[in-house]
Amino acid sequence: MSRFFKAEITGVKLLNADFCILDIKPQGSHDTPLPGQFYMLQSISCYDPLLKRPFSIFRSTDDTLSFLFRIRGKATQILSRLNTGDVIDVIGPLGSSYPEPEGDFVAVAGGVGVASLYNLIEKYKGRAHFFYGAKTKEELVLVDNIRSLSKELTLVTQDCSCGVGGLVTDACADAICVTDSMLKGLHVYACGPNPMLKALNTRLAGKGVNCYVSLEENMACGVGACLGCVVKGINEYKRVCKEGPVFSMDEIQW
Amino acid sequence: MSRFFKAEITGVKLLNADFCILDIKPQGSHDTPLPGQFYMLQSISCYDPLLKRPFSIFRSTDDTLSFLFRIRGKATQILSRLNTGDVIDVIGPLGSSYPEPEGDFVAVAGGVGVASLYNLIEKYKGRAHFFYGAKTKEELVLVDNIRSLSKELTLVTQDCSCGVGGLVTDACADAICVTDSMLKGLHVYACGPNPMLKALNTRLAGKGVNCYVSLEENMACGVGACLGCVVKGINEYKRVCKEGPVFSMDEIQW
Amino acid sequence: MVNLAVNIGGLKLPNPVVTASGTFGYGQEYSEFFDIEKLGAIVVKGLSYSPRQGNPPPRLVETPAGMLNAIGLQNIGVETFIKDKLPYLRTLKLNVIANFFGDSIDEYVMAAEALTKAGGVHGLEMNISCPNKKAGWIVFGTDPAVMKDVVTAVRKATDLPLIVKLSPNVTDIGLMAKVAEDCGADAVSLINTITGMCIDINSRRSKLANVTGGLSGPAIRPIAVRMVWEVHKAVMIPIIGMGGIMTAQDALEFMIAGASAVSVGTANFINPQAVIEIISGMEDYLKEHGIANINEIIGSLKT
Amino acid sequence: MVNLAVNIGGLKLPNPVVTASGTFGYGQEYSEFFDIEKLGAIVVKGLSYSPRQGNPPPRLVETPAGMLNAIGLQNIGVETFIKDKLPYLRTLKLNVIANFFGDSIDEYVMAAEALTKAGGVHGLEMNISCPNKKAGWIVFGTDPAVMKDVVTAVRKATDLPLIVKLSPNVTDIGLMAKVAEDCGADAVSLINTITGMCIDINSRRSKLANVTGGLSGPAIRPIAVRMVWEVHKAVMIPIIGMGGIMTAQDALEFMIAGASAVSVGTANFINPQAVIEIISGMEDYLKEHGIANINEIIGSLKT
Ligand SMILES: Cc1cc2nc3c(=O)[nH]c(=O)nc-3n(C[C@H](O)[C@H](O)[C@H](O)COP(=O)(O)OP(=O)(O)OC[C@H]3O[C@@H](n4cnc5c(N)ncnc54)[C@H](O)[C@@H]3O)c2cc1C
Ligand SMILES: Cc1cc2nc3c(=O)[nH]c(=O)nc-3n(C[C@H](O)[C@H](O)[C@H](O)COP(=O)(O)OP(=O)(O)OC[C@H]3O[C@@H](n4cnc5c(N)ncnc54)[C@H](O)[C@@H]3O)c2cc1C
Ligand SMILES: Cc1cc2nc3c(=O)[nH]c(=O)nc-3n(C[C@H](O)[C@H](O)[C@H](O)COP(=O)(O)O)c2cc1C
Ligand SMILES: Cc1cc2nc3c(=O)[nH]c(=O)nc-3n(C[C@H](O)[C@H](O)[C@H](O)COP(=O)(O)O)c2cc1C
Ligand code: FES
Ligand code: FES
Repeated sequence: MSRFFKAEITGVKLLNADFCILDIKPQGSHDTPLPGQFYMLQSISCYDPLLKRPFSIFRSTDDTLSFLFRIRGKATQILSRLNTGDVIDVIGPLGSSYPEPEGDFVAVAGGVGVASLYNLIEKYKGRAHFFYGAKTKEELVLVDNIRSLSKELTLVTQDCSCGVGGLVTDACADAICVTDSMLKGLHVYACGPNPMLKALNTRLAGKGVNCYVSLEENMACGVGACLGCVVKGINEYKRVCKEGPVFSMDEIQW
Repeated sequence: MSRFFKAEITGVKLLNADFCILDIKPQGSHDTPLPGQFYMLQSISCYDPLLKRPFSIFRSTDDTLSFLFRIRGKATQILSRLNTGDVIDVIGPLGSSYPEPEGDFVAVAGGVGVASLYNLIEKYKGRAHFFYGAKTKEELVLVDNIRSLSKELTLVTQDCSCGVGGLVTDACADAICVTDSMLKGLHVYACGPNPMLKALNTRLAGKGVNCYVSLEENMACGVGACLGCVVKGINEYKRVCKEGPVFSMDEIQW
Repeated sequence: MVNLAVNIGGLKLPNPVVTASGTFGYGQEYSEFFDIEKLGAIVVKGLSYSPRQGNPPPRLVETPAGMLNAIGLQNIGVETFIKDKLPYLRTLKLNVIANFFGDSIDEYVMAAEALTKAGGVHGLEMNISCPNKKAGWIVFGTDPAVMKDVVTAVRKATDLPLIVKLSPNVTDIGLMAKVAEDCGADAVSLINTITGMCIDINSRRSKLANVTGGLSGPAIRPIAVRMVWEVHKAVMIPIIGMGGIMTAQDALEFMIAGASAVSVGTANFINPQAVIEIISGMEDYLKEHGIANINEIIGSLKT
Repeated sequence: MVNLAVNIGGLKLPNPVVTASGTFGYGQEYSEFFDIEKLGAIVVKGLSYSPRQGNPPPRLVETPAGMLNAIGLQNIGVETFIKDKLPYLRTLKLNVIANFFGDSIDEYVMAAEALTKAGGVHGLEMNISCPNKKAGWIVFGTDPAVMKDVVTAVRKATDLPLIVKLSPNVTDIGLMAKVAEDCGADAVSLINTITGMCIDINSRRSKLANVTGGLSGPAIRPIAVRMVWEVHKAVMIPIIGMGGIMTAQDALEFMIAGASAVSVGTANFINPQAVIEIISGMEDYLKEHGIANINEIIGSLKT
């Protein structure tokens, strides 16, 4: 059971111009991923783009791994244009995962950060208070599915085009910080751009919540060898691909 | 009417594992190519492969340009995997063309060199004594079409798997050099690998034939600017993309 | 309207985009693809006083995101250039920069003098990535002392804006730029190609008849940007940056690193309209960022 | 059967393929992907006498057919390496080459002595692409005199096969190799990364926190092959060639140019089994060409 394998594309679905869901079928046996873990994907045909790209596991079944990604640059463009039957190179599952929640929990997704949390709320169906934010309404994807998997869903857009206006971190913190006693031991899971996670830390640090964040850094190897993907921990640099991508919020120097 | 244009793929046909015919529809008006001229083609998605690749015009109609190519490396692989509707970048028509034949003429194709001569024999239907050689039978493509366009077709394979055994240049020279008087003024057109053209020169030089050869060199610009594609002429280097690709045999230092 | 005009050592360019020597012929080759009067300047194929045959083929080979060339400085010579090519260029409203070289100081000086006298040449770019025949074939541009002599001599031979084109095959390109500045150069341009080679493992021969060649294209861009930044810290004279510029974004990297203008080479082969797209892309960038004058971004890298 | 064994300055390798320092961790990271005992040797992440934190992120950025890294030589230090990593490596039938560096001659010597005494280290590769703190931060590997002092000192401190890893950021790499040879190095390895940078035009900041980084990957291969060929002409000691090797074909280019062994770096990130495929591809090449011994092709370039 090698974590380096080839996989066949079994589905490419464009949700809109910017978001794509890719289904792949690993050739041979593969490890079962845990929510929060990620894979390095690459369709090699030449040396530009050169490196594999990391994507969180979005959904998985016995024989299919699915990824939800935003089309940003070269590699995501190429992935979004693959055809069924094409074969890609994959390494994974990699990195740490979201620890198991106790009882109901809070999930905070910013933009395509929703990908890794989707896997979590699907596993712990009906238990998530889900806060899902994006710049505009158009960037909120799979809303109905998320609603049906969550206990409660709050949508937040920066341009006020849908749901609560403003930042998802504020909406979340405002909602859960009503009484301090509510927060003790509460599990909060967050994934999104770094400034969002930083803002969340500002609001929640020192309040006794168990907050887990999934971080992003540019990666080369994905397996802990190159030391390229570090973030600043409390005492030392930590590798997002090995010690992360999921960290306890208080392990990180914000 | 610019010689730099975008074109839509209207057909991709694999003749076998190694040979592909690509049909493209130029967006906007374009110049009509002459037999022997070539185009620089590229499907840009990244910088590897970096340069456009030269391909002789194989067939053309008012709104379609066709190319016959052998799948060799990165660029031809990418071209052979394009889908109908994809758009590529094109420069052309470029370079010199085969001068008009007088009466019946001789065409000598080695391997995929058949591409540029096909255009010639289609234009001057029923007038070519066509000698078509390759290493093996499998590398002879479009034989029936060529036969129907030629006055006479002689197939030659190095491994004797089809037609005459041996080198196409020998088969051709043996056939046409029966009497010297036959050769005077005879138009011979040849396209194929350099060693083949060299061998042809050895057999035909000084015999009074009008022999035209289409040469290959690695190219960067295709328009005469970089001086990268030269071959040794009698007095100076000549650019395959500008003075060529079709040269009179006696212009070249073999 | 944003202002794209820049000044390269006295030479006023309507915009900072010029063509790299050796990749744009003498202009005519590309004039069918766009209005070349739109260029900041044209830099023509490198000229020597006497014509050169150049190297035998193969002269080109592609490499990952780059290409090696070993043209061997084939050119028609200064005299033929002045007679056959310059008249066409004189008819255009276009800055003409003549790139030239020699294999001795005398040859450099003769070429510079002839090009200066010709009329219709607005600036000189001297290519010093050539071996000095007399000094045991040491490349002019890799030895500060050798370079000093040749730049000093050429400076005396011309009153046109003089741009010294630096070789990247050196330990300290900032130092080489400083030598050029001290010898009176009005500007420096960089980088020329980086020496490389590529072997056919079946024949065990180089894929280039000349064995080694010069690497250009996107592959070298990170090296070129770094060198421009180093030179920007080392000298006061303006810099023309180049090496793998394919898009306006790439060109802006060079300007932010310290270049006052950029030169586009290999990109012309991939997209004959690349220079035009780069000029308009620069304009868009300035508009988007509310910058009125391109000079504001030159060397504006925050570190 | 073809013979793939080569000798690198006294160190006998079962085959010529080793891993490049900094791209293969301390071995364990890749041991799940293939049997690392199949390697010619493992070269571990660069070690300094005392541990180093390295540079702040971002440390990586992709470039056309290449990547820039600015890890900043983060490492656990020689002591922890000997205590925590070496025991695992000692259990393997595998040549272990320790890559090390310092910011002073003393630090180099201390690291070399400790690694020599440790036991289980079969060779030392000294990375001289680091600035010398005492000598005004001049990079050891770009100044022949500075380099001479440090190599001489390290040579006295170890009797292990000593490989000097050359910097490509120099005018004449052949000269630098000769200095290493004269100081008693048993072999040289090249090339280390080429300094480069990449700018985010919107923030006008470098995409790396450290501003500049080292370029590796296929983009630099033509430069690396040329440098190996130059060094092959300049010295008699064996060469370990590297820079953008992705396939057996690439590796063979280096060997034909003059390398006795090759190092695979960035390719590990793209294909964790790259080294294994390169070893078997070399074997296939020798069989196809009827060559019984890989040593026959070393430096066999026809010019
Ligand atoms: C652990 C992890 C999980 C991720 N999961 C998802 C996901 O589920 N869905 C999703 O849409 N995105 C995810 N990302 C981000 C995703 O990796 C990038 O969007 C992708 O690499 C962009 O590649 P590109 O070639 O299309 O864009 P590029 O043009 O290369 O770059 C666009 C942006 O992506 C960043 N980027 C480039 N290369 C890398 C790299 N090797 N590693 C990380 N970031 C890079 C760049 O900094 C840049 O800001 C994840 C990242 C990490 C680290
Ligand atoms: C005027 C002209 C007309 C041609 N017409 C045809 C044609 O009709 N059908 C056809 O199959 N082939 C034709 N060729 C050859 C064709 O250009 C090459 O097969 C193609 O470039 C290979 O590209 P690649 O990336 O697939 O292979 P690569 O892996 O790049 O190279 C494979 C081989 O092609 C050669 N090659 C690589 N780059 C170039 C380049 N820029 N220019 C020329 N050769 C190169 C290499 O030397 C190598 O031997 C023609 C070449 C020229 C010069
Ligand atoms: C085919 C070719 C020919 C060149 N000829 C010259 C030349 O004659 N004189 C010169 O100074 N530079 C010459 N160069 C170097 C370019 O001007 C430029 O410095 C280099 O290619 C880097 O830019 P690029 O990556 O945009 O091509 C040549 C480059 C190429 C690719
Ligand atoms: C992420 C990374 C880290 C590196 N760390 C070191 C190091 O610690 N010591 C060293 O001598 N070289 C180091 N290198 C350089 C490589 O060993 C090698 O010389 C270079 O990457 C060129 O080879 P490549 O193109 O195959 O990667 C590092 C390279 C990379 C990409
Ligand atoms: S990506 Fe290499 S250590 Fe994390
Ligand atoms: S390909 Fe540039 S001159 Fe012919």
